[in-house]
Amino acid sequence: MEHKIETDFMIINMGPQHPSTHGVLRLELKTDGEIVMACRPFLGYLHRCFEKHCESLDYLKIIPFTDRMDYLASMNNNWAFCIAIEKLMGIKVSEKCEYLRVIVGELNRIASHIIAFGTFGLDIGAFTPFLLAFIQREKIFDLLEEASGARMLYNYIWVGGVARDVDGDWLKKTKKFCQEFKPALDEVDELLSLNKIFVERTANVGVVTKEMAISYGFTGPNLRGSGVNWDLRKNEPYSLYTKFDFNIPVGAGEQGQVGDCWDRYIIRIRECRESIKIIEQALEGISLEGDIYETVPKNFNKMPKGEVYARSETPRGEMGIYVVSEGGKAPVPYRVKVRSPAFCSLSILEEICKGVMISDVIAILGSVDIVLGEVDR
Amino acid sequence: MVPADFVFLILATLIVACGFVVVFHSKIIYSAFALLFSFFGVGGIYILLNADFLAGTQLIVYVGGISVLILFGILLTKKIYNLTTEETSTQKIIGGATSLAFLGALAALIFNTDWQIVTTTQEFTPQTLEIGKAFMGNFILPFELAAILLLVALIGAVIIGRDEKKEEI
Amino acid sequence: MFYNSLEPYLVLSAILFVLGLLAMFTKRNAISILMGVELVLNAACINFVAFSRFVENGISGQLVTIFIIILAASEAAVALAIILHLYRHINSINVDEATQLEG
Amino acid sequence: MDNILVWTMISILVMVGLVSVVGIISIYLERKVSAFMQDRLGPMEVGFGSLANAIIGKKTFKEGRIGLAQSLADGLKLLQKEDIVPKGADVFLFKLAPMIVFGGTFAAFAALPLAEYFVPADINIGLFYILAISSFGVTGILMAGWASNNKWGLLGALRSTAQMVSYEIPIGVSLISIVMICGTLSLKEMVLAQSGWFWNWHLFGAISHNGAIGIVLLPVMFINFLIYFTCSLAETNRAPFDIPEAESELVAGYHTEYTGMRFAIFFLAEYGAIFVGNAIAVTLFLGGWNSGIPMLDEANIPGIAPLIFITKVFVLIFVVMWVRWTLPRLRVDQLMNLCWKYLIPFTLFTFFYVTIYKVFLT
Repeated sequence: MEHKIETDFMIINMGPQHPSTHGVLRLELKTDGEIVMACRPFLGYLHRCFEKHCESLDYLKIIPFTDRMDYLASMNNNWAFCIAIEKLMGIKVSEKCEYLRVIVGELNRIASHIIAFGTFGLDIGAFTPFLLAFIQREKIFDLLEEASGARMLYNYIWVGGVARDVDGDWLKKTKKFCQEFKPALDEVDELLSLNKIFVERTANVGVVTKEMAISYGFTGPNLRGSGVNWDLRKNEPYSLYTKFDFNIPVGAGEQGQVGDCWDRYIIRIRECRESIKIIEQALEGISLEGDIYETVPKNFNKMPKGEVYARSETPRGEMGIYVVSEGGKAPVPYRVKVRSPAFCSLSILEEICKGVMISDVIAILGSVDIVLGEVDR
Repeated sequence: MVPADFVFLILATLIVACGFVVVFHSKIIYSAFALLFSFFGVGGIYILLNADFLAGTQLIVYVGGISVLILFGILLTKKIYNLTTEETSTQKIIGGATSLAFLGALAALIFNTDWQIVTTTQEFTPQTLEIGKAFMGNFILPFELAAILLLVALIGAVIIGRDEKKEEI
Repeated sequence: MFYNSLEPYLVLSAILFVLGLLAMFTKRNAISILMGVELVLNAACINFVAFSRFVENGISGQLVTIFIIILAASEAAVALAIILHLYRHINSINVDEATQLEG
Repeated sequence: MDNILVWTMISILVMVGLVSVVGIISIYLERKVSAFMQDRLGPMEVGFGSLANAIIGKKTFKEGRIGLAQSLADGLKLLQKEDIVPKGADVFLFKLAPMIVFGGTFAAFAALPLAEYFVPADINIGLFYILAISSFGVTGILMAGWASNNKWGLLGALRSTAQMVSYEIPIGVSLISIVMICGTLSLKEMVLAQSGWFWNWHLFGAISHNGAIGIVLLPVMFINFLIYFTCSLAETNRAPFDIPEAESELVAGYHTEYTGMRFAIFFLAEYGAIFVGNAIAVTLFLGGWNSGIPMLDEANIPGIAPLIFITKVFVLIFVVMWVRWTLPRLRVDQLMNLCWKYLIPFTLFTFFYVTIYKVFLT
């Protein structure tokens, strides 16, 4: 008799309405009981034609659109776009503005990482660290609101400068926040990182090796979690990052293999500490004298013809902005293309979600920390 | 009619109705759930018969164990949302006739036999202790055998049900 | 009158027994047959307990019933394991399709 | 005789009241406990006064300030919600399932001994009865998961069933140790055996009916208690074993498709099950209605026994909540590993220990 074993596979749609797909992502899981045999991500539920929209908008008006890509780290998106345009126009931004950009960028990085490890804990089932961390996120939002006027979508960093000036009071508040944040982070760290159940759930799960990470175009904390020491702030410094003394945390496989979910998680916690270090140094270095609008171009009529690619380190990894300008009278870009880090991180799901359990898919998805606004753009 | 009679009638109706669902319903999952309630009713009957420990055992083993096992078996072996049973008509006729004949014979037997009823006090006495003593006394050998049987069945079921793919590894 | 006389229990058990028998006769699905067997066993159990209550006034009927329950549990476990195995081989649990003994 | 009947009637009434109140109180407690653990306030607005105002439509009563009536208001809200039965669902089983879960859980309440005179049904196999009737919940859950024709629901139901069936084993074995020490299955007699000082509780070795030698039982009883408590968490699908309804994985598990009152019934049944599980722990290990200090017992302060019992249960429920809001969730295979590789061997060890103690030391 022919020897065949057939078990019924069950196709499950995880999403687009699912609590832990972090937005409107759909994963089509082919499962054998609890074991996932195949996992295919389906994208595009949040596609808003960002890149096409840009082709009919003034350069300055594009910045609010970048806010809405990675809505958890809007500052860094603004910044990446501005770097590209400044590179194209040859603008040298004043030191005060650079300092401000570093401060708000790093603050926003912390806020984004809080979401990342908070919701990761939530996916694993730990509710409390998430809310404890959110208290700190609120404080960051208060600071950023005072600086920019908005709580989430800032439109703060402009081409050639920043939108609004800050005063000494704000700097003091930021300093106070830095001091308060460290013990709060330690609390979350203690609650979650070395919890036996948490380690059991995340260590050795969803291992992305060095080679895999590089070949899939991983960047940011995900890449560093796989043991690759690569951070644009160190390796290809932009803005003032050469001035600051900070470390790049790299995953070492402390609880399991290098590149597992736990490594990707702990990298983010450690990066928050490094960000605080940077902010503290920037607060030391900044001087409040000088005009923030000094180098902001009055209009974009004199845009040079050409193309530019600039990249910066956002909380999710390298955001690359490619802009083609026709120059001359047309003050709109001919083409804008964004290389989004979360998109690359998401593409690995299909490979590493084979043969894991449904709960592991959730853990993996949480650990690569995607933002669908950025994936779909 | 005393209240206990009503209890008996309700339980008997439950058991028989559920038994009919088990046999005649086309969806196998309904049969399984009906079987469960039938077991539950039998547990109630045991209580009426002053067998309290037995009723508990019936609930734990049948309702909590065997029914769940059967439900699992159904869910694992059929396309989950398309569960019907097939039967052929000849089987139905022959089987029905035989069963009816059997029922008639049993009924005749029941009502024509002069049962030797021992009339005793109807007072309820807890029986857990007695059952325990009997198991450790006169019935020690069958008890131990049953333990061995359970062990054998457990191991046997695991070996039979094991996924063959894993044997090769 | 019902609950403390023997005959109603015997009638109940007879009906249950016949229903179980019917399931065993007419069903092709192995699990349905297993369910029929369980019904028959339960009918027998009711008989045993009723006799031990009304005829013997002791507990030996209950002891036998406990052994029956033990048997039923192990039987169900083994039977379902076999059914699962069968399903993996012939992708069906109809007993008349399982005509080959080799695996 | 009449006296007993009256007391039974009263205790039945109290139990029915308790059944309906336990869920509401637990839900309120859960919200408050979680809120304070997470550095937030929890429900604050809906007091009894504001609820009454909302119902009559006038601002007559003083508004509450700590949200006491929040669960009540939620219950009212759920009652009014549309009762949705999904198109592909099996309507009969879909509607039957919550009743079975609810019935199975609350039938267990009947045998809980709140006080010596407050046992609605003093069954001589009370413990056995509770264990048996609780197993009904499993089938209800399986029914709910299958009938709602939802894959998440089915997965949740299968997980839940596997989990509950497995964890019944360590629960049973750990309770048998106590039964062996007491020599009875009646919950009432078990509590009576623990009266007096708190070292008479089984958790501390049950000195009263063993004498000083009972102290050798103490470590084993602690292990037993911990195992029972862990397993009762798993039996009631609570964190860290809440994988059947893990909202981040299975949306809501077996009750994904349930809305309105049917959902509320599942919710109430869950809290009822938590109450029963912890009530068994209190009865068997923590002296039931005995306060542990003879001066504060029923004999000296009439009417305090049920209060002591319920307080103890709610202290344990607080621990359950504490665990839930602290620990992450296990994965399904880790859950099974924990049960079969750690808990069952440990309970077997304690069982063996107690057997040896019973045979050679008494």
